Amino acid sequence: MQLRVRALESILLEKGYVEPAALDELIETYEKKIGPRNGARVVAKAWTDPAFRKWLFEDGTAAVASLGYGGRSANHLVALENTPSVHNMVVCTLCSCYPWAVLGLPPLWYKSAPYRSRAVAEPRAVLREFGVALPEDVEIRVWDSTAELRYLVVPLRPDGTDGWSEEKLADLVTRDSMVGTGLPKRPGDLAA
Amino acid sequence: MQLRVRALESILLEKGYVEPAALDELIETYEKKIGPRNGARVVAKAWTDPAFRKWLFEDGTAAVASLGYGGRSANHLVALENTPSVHNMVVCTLCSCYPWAVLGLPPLWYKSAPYRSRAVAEPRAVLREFGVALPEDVEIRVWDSTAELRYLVVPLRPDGTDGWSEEKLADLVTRDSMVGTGLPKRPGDLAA
Amino acid sequence: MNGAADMGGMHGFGPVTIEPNEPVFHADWEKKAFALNMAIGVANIWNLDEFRFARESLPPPQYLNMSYYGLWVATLENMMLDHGMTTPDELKRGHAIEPIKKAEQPVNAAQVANMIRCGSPYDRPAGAPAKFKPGDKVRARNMHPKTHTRLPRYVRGHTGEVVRVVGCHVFPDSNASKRVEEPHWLYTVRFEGRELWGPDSDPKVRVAIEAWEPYLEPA
Amino acid sequence: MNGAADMGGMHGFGPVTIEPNEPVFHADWEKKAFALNMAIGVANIWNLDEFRFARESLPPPQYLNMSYYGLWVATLENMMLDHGMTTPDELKRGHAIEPIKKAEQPVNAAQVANMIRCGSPYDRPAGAPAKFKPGDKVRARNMHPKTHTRLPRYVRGHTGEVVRVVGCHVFPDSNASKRVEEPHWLYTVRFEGRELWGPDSDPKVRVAIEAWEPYLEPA
Repeated sequence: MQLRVRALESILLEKGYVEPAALDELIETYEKKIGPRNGARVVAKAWTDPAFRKWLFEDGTAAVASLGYGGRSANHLVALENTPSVHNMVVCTLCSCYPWAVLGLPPLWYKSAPYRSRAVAEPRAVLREFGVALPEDVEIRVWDSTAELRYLVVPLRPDGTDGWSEEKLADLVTRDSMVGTGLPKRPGDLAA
Repeated sequence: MQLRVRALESILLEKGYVEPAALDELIETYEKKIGPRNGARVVAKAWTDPAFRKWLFEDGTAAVASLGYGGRSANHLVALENTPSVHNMVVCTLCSCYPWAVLGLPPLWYKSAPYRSRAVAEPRAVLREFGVALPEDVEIRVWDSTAELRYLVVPLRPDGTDGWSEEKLADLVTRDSMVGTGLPKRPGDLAA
Repeated sequence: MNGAADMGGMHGFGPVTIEPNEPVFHADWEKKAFALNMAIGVANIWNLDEFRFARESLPPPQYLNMSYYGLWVATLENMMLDHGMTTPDELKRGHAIEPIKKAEQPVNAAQVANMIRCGSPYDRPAGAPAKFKPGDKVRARNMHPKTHTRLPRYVRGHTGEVVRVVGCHVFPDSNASKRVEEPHWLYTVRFEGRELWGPDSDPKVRVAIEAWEPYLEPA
Repeated sequence: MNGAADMGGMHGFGPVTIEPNEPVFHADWEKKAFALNMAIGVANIWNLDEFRFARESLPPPQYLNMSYYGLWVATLENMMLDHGMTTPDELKRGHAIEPIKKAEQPVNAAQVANMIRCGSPYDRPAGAPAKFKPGDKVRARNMHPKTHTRLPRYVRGHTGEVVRVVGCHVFPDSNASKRVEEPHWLYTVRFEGRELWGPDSDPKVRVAIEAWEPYLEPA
């Protein structure tokens, strides 16, 4: 595969389709700059700022843009609200659609056949494999990203975080908790 | 694969699960003794003997047994009658069920993903790949062998064969014409 | 199960490749793979439905990349491992490893010849009258068991017509998962092509499957 | 198309494998595969839906056996071949072969940065009012185009409820096969798990998809 990619790169550069700096820009951006920390900041703000929270669920794209996130893979962003009785979980059964602007590039499992095939049919079993055991009476809402909408799950704010700063709260927000395959860390997890 | 099969054979023989002669019997039978010639004899008889033809469509298993064919993969044999307005075609989308007793073991294409996936959804296009161009108004009936019934297509008797013996007629009956992916040879084809 | 084997209606596999004057087997190992599987079948350590389930349970990437007899080989290995008839070590070494636990009685040529001659009928006495009759409209249930089933995905939820009451036959779903025959009435059910594939599809196509009574509901 | 990519509801792929502390890329070639595809996307020689269609058109045995970025590489090769941007010979040699037909203008870093910052919205002005509103019961059509579609097989024929009128969006089916945006109203449609997977499935599961108006009919 390495050789095949090198061939493609050589041909595209030699023929003048792309400039090397364009490639560097892409790699640098998605490897270093854009990642789940963006989404964590959105979630933490939604946990602390009721007006922002309301805006986020009404118009996710605009609310998230106000924090400086958006563009590629988040032109149509929808935030999903977890409640004590509803858990949201995101998948793209057809390919690998994922809200890059707030979560970065998706992990392998998100793009894998086991996740894509099973998330829509037996999400509770999949969640158990992620170590998430939801009570049977919690409804699971699975969102299959078949269009250019991108979903961000806003998990429940953990107990014991009263008065925490946004910054500190953001440390609790894991990538998986924003895809819906995990829960946020608890205050005790941070110490560890 | 050769090594893996040799391993299985050695282990099964060494542990006394099977005798070598049992393997020889199987290979000899299906490589040499049972093949589409059996089915061709059935079809030729159905073309010439109206009582047999009637019996064949009423109770395929019994009628075929009367010619000495049956047993494995033909305990429940159903003959399908092609007419000028109906063409029958057999597939096993789930695996490779096939009427061994009258046709022998199936060819590769019958067991292949292209045939299994497409025969039920676009049989006319599949037939064209076999060189069979049916008029658009001919109904195609596809039979997906999901149980232990096995199907034998009885194609239309070619024109220009009046007075032919069963033996000679059988030479016109190809394997594919009994699966429904072909038509019988015509008298002119035999000379060639 | 909704495995790779259930491929009716899928796209992307390309044209049908037809080999002129195809031999019965393409290599000696294919003969042996065929014969070993058939012979051990006679020993009745597992039934045909269990074997089919094991085969379709191969992960799709593997199932779709193996040759036909390659699938038989992989399945036989798995079955023998599952039934304690061999070990990964033995398969690697290619021989039985001492101490050898012998089979009670080897399958012999006469048994095999008998199996070929007689087959194994799947019809059984009925415990109840058939629920449907020819002409009845039925709907294939929308079911997605992870276990073995012979109801292909492409008919599920669709409405067809009973064209033949076949008889009362061994129920593969039970035979594969519980080794219990649990016979049920079996029907040939015919579907209009357009019912299965939508209004744009060929109007002169009909597709028939065999369906056991538990696969069907009145439509 | 009913390709290998449309895998919702399939069995047999095994458990989800989670890699702790997973890096963004697992090898340098992955970075390049990603960056080349993204950069060339900016040149707009093909659109995203054409790229997706090319990817899902890889034969299932191949699709299911390649790594994620491996699929991107194979698809990029195919697209470049299809568009006359390279030849099998060049791919083999790993270099452009004289005489070189130069691209009009190379994609540069500023264009890429702009694409990342701005993305590409898919909403378009509507030419007609939306046919459905939240609360409407709709059925996903039973359609099986061989061309690109974003209506997964597992919802086809099933009834759900419109929960959101998203807007009027570029229609991927047309954008992929004709390079025509042909915008249609887009809806979020929610299905009960039991409607999709049968009465034995989890009663507390609901699955939502986005569906363009041509995918839906009133139920």
